[in-house]
Amino acid sequence: MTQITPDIVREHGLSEEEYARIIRLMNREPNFVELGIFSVMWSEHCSYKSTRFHLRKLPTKAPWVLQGPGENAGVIDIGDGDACIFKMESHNHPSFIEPYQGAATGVGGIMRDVFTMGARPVAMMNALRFGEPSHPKTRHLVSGVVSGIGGYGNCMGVPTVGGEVNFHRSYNGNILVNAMCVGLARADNIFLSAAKGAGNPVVYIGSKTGRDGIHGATMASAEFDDASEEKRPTVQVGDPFTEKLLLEACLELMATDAIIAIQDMGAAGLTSSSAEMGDKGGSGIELDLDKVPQREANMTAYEMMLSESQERMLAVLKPGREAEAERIFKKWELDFAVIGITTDTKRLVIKHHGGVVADLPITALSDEAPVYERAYETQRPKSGQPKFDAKKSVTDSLVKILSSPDMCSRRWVWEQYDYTVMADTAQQPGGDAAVVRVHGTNKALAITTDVSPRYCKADPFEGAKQAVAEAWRNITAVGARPLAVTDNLNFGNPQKPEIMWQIVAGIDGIGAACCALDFPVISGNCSLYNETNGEGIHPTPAIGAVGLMANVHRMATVAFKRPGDAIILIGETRGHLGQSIYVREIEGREEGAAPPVDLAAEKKNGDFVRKLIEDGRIDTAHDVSDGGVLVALAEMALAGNIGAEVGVAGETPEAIPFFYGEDQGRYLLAAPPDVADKIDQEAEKSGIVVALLGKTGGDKIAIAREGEVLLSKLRKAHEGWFPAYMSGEEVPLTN
Amino acid sequence: MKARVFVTLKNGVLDPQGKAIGHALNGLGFGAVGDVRAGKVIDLELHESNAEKARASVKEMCEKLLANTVIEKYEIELKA
Amino acid sequence: MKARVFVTLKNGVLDPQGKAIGHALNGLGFGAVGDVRAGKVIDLELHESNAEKARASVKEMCEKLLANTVIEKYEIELKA
Amino acid sequence: MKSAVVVFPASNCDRDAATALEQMTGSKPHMVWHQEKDLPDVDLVVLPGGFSYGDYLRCGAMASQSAIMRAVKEHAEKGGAVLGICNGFQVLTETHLLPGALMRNADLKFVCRPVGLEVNETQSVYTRKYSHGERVVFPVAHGDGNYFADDETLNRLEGEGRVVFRYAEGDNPNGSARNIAGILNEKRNVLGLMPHPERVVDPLLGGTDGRKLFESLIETLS
Ligand SMILES: Nc1ncnc2c1ncn2[C@@H]1O[C@H](COP(=O)(O)OP(=O)(O)O)[C@@H](O)[C@H]1O
Ligand SMILES: [Mg+2]
Repeated sequence: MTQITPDIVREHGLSEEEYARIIRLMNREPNFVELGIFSVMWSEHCSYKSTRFHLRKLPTKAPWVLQGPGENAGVIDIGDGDACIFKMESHNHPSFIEPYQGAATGVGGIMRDVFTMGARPVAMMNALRFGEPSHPKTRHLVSGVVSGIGGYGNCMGVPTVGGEVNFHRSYNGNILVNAMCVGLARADNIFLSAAKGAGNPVVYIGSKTGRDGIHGATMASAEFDDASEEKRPTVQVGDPFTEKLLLEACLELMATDAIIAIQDMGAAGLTSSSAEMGDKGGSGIELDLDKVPQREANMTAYEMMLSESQERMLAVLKPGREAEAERIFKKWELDFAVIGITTDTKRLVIKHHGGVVADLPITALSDEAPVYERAYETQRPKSGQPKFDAKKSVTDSLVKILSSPDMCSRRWVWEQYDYTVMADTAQQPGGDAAVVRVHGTNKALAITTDVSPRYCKADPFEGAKQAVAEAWRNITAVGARPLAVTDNLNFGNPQKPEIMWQIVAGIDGIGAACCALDFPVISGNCSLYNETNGEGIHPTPAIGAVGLMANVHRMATVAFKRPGDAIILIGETRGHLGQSIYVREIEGREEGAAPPVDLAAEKKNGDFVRKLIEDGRIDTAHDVSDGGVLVALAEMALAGNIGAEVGVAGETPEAIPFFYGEDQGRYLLAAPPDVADKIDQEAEKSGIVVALLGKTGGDKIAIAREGEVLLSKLRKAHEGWFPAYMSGEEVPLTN
Repeated sequence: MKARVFVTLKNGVLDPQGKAIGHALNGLGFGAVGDVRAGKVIDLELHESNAEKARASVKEMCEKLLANTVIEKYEIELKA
Repeated sequence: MKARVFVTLKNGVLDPQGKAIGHALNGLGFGAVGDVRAGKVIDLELHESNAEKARASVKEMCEKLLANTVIEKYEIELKA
Repeated sequence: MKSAVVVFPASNCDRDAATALEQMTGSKPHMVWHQEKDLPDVDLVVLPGGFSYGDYLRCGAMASQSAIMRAVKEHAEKGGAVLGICNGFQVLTETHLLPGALMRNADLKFVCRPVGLEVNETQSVYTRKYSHGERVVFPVAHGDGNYFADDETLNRLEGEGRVVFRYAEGDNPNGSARNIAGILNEKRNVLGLMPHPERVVDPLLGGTDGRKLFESLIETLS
């Protein structure tokens, strides 16, 4: 067996101190297989060693939370015995190396996290960040990532109903591909990963093991440099067909009571699945690698333990139920093998070719994994309000903003995803939150992903708070009650004190907002070391959120429905232009303070709006976010193909800050004048800032004293950029 | 001059398509079929009569576009 | 014995993929590229040592499954 | 009307088809696994959308070789109704129950969006409730819907009134020959189409234009 040298230890991403800790825990030097196992289990990706300490601060409980962080995904109670299971996860590094397969396997991985708990996936989301459009790699990456997400999700027959796309130079060398999966299960039939009890068979299900992505988990925890494109490990290729069979087979097995524990094989495959199951169940696991279905000849124990071949699961069954399970997996033409047994030793014992090749205490891999309270250096958040040229045309700016890469329509993206399969998509991409009916009922889930990285860069605390608030607001804007959050914390190198500060402040911001909004975090994922040549990405704590709507027929959409409706602005407008889209796109500067979020006002305004929708008084609502009031208004007009006449209202007489400021906690509503008047009065009585901006109608947006612009012109601007940019796309060569 | 380019997955890279085809062929009663690998073939017409130059140019096409060298390898065949 | 099967579109059947590849190659500055056609290559391992029999069997596979003879034609190459 | 939905490995609109059928007919269809050799006694067989066998090799190719397809062929030969939607249409061309082939979309991309269709033919058990030339909107969701056949076949299809649905002028999502979206076999009992009528029977989901297709079937087959 390979001699372990300091170089080998380093190549495994372990520090000298960590290696010394391993020796202490083992009471001897590890062998090569054991070193490999430690390296993946102690990687940032699996151990959360830099963030664990801070993640503890997040609120994770509420009466409706059935399962918080710690399992494959979080679970909430949505009434009537139904449960909703969801999680978001990153596949950033693999997608940069091989965009199609990286994104596809990201989708496959997050789906397994959800269906391993007994849920049928019912909706997918994706939050994508690419480098600037002019960067030579960007177009190719966009093309590959989007077709990879579609290629996998479409084949699975799960609708991809929304997401986000941003472009910024901070992602030039480090794109972000975060995928979220939402599933439905019965609350009394949820599967966990604790392999309780000794003497139970450990079974392997799904695809055969090959030499795929060995060291993917350690790679995801290391910085890139220019040489790493050469040092790539074998990239995993996704097989959505097998995953679809695996999904159906697992759900069929889960309808029996044969399973004690089940867990997908994600990063670090067999190693992390077996160690985690043993750890959670307080038991030991003994595996015989000769029994593992193998795709390639002469695989070593090291390779098998570290392989990241996709579409695989590990389960612990009740003794005697193997044949029943095998019958199900054979029907679905999947590999099935009993590869081991649970023990009472709390050790992970790996046998190969008749000998023991690894034998280590499971707690050393989990509980005893290092946790770092890394040093951080508090920076001063950006402050101040940027200057602007008050003479610029408000309407010309609108055209320009709507056709900018970050603000234009994402139709080019979502039309490559099947968003209507499963016949429950009540609100398609293009609205505030996707709405997916719970099959066979009248209730529905509202789903969104949000974060504004430019705010987080300027002020990680306020930016992270804002991400949560915006997600909450998007769910509210369709008329649903926000229930819980999953997060995907994408940051740079935590060993740099200024980055560590972003992480700490970001987590604090999420915590503050989630507490105030009663919006617990039930699952999440950290992706650190998103840096290239020492340059970190914008801090990007993406928030995925789910809400519940009791009656899907009482739902609001962004589209104007009728001419003659009054347009109501809920929430206070101060004209905050710091870090705004306006100043970036029109003045060409990224400047000023991130907009602060007043969480109390946020909650008050949102609860007010939601009630109006629930009561069937409002069917048209849109939250005000990127680009401010005028952009939100234009989106509503375009969606309904009905124009509007509006003017500045309230105490901010200046047009540019009024229309383009990004003050938080605001909504635009539209309703017939009599309804609107009542709402106006009720809002004032409740102490909610409210203003009537004008009315819907016509084929243009007309702004008092500022001019007008035709919807057709706005539409061309809004729909034009993405297809035009991508027309230079290379062909996606598929079979 | 004509060129034929074969683009196939590198050894060790999972080939879901080949796997499914093999499985289907077995199911159809072709028991003698073992491993199956699927790939692409691209036929190019080139306005270039110098074989040396043609090959160099096709190689560049493969590297730049035709093959995804992260997971695929390629072979080039030239015909006059 | 090994067999390599080429499945390509019949002449006259439009080939969007080939066309797109040609277009992209031109766009990348490969001006000398004329017509491009894209097809599939399928490599089969056969537990059969008799070439005659192997060919007959692969032909049947092509007719039954590997090619859609409404739009595609196929060629078979055997290697020991 | 009694109906069955065939389920291939990685069919994924089987549930959608079943839900629509149940909603429209009031009774649940039989779900038939591809390895079955026989069909239950039904009036209508639906081959649903999806990615049977991952759509590897060619869409619908491997599914066309399934055991159940022999029974589906017999059902069709006896005049029974067979409706192939999306992947089901691809299976029908691969089985040669319908002529031509469905190739990769002209722009090589998967496309999901509502498309305008024209009901081109009402002389069929599938479309008698529509009026001739009626404009409807069904969603499409496919990567390989580009209908191809030689000119002779296309002329014949048109001459015999077998082109049932066409994409509205300017709304062809895939480059399909002569804007063809759905065709009948010679006996007019087998329909294949790329757009999804089963996804537009519920007003919540963006329209009810697909209802008349099922109502036509119910009226004729019940
Ligand atoms: N990657 C994507 N996939 C699918 N839909 C997307 C994607 N990116 C954006 N969308 C959709 O486009 C719309 C606009 O996105 P965004 O501007 O981020 O919305 P919001 O500001 O309401 O969060 C949303 O409906 C969103 O779901
Ligand atoms: Mg929104």
